[in-house]
Amino acid sequence: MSPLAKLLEAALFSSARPVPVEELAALDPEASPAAVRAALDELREAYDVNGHGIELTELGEGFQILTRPEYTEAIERAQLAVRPHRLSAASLETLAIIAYRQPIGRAEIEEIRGVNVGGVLKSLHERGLIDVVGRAEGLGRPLLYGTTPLFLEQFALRHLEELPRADELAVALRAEPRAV
Amino acid sequence: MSPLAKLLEAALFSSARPVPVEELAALDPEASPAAVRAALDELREAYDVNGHGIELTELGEGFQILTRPEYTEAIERAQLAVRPHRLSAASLETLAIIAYRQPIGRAEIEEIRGVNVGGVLKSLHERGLIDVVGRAEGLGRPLLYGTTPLFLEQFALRHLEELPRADELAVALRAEPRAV
Amino acid sequence: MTLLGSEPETPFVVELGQFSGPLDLLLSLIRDERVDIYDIPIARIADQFLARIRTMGLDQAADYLEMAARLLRIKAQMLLPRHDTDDAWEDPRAELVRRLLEYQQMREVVDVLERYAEDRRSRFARQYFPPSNVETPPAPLALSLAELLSAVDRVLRVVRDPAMHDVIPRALDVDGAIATIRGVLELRERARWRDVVRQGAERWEILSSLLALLELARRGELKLAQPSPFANVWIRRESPGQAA
Repeated sequence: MSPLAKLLEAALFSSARPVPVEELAALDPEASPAAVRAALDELREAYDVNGHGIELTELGEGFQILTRPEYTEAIERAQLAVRPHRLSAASLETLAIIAYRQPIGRAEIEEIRGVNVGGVLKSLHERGLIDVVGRAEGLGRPLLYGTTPLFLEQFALRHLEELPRADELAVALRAEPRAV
Repeated sequence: MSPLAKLLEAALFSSARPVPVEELAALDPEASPAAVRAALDELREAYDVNGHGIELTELGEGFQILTRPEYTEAIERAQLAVRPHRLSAASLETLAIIAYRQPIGRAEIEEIRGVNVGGVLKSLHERGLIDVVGRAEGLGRPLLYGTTPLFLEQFALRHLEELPRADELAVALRAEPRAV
Repeated sequence: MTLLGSEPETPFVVELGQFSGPLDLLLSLIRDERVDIYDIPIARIADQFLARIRTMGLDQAADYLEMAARLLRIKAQMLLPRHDTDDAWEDPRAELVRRLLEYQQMREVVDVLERYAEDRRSRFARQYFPPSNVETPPAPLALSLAELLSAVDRVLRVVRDPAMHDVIPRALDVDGAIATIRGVLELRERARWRDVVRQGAERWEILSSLLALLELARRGELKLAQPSPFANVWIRRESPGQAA
């Protein structure tokens, strides 16, 4: 490719938006708009003739290099497939507390974990791993949370009693956290 | 180019970060890791031999397409992209210590640098270059810091082992970090 | 004391930026004087260090003052009479030499890092990502029983059985607590009592933290708030601007 075509390729690649021809011409003070157009054609052809996964496209606002449409779907699916969503340590800890101590209210979880768990509860709920299972008696009648069938499914368990060390952990978690 | 090389090119084009080989392999269930490596070589060669403004680079635990350095100045002058700021000497010194001695606590970094590093740690943390990786035992359970994958990426390193080993440096360093 | 530099203070900021700390300044003196790092003429270097921080206005920076004090202490120790037969004599400069060497090595690493960073800075990654029209299914959830159980372990480590708790009388450590609180507030603007006192803290630790909080509040480094009786106490970092 010509030096100008290479420069245009690098510039289009690194620009956050499509670039109009006039701006591309500013890259090289010696290059006329016609020369820029010719170099763009050269770049387009290099992608088309040599067989590339990308192509040069003229969008409304200017030129950009885009991936060819036939690859888009494979890419997006693959990205999701290999990056399964992992729960954060905070989510796992909260989930563990709920699993072993349900039904349990938010204040109690926060008492054990020592941090605000509002956001974590919301995301666990959105993922369908926990649900509201009732309301406690007393002031404000706070919501009580428990695990869902999906939670069991995730661990291939038939019922909660199959959770390992259930007795031991339930007892330990039931012990009141130390008053500070 | 081969169909796999084209697919990889499109995938690398659609990612803002380096893509690990395993993720690239997931694009095509039929492709072995060896085939992916071969296709990556093919892509690298296509950029090198045909003369392109971009090149394939291995860094930060994966592969990434980047512009070639000779075009950087022109692109910046045309205001199509800007280089990130250089890190301050204080930041670099702190990063160097953390990179070699991680996990490391603040007190130990201050021991080596001879200055308070609170503000520097905060800004490195905000930039995503370091993270809290644990807490030391002992009084106050001080936070321990380590470098992140983004650190590797921004220093064009594939892994930490690419930094010179301690015994390769001109000045010898004590072998064992002091107990915190 | 004014925090925002009035005119005479401006050069101070500029000069301070030349050195990344007292060890940097010390190394530059050693280089300028062409002296052996293993045999530093401590009296001469200490005097020069003091002169430099005075002319540069560095005497306002605590880190430099601390090093100045250290140099003067070593200078005094070097003047103490000693016998040639005294095998146990330890060079008072040994610790300083060790730190200087360690610092020098770190600077070597900095040079390497700078080269790598410069290499990466001179290349751009792709910036333009058009919005996608492809409907993608939600990412599958990766969840293992092992992960859940190790989360349980982490929770249990925090919630210890009160029966295991032995109270051992200990002296208070307010300085340690102050360091912890500062550490937390460096990373977060707002913290709660639980963030600065570990779960299951012993009585002396709780008292130390309480005294440390009050002391830091008195110094204007943080603000304490309790919205209602028995509610959580909020600890909020005071920005230097507000503190002034």
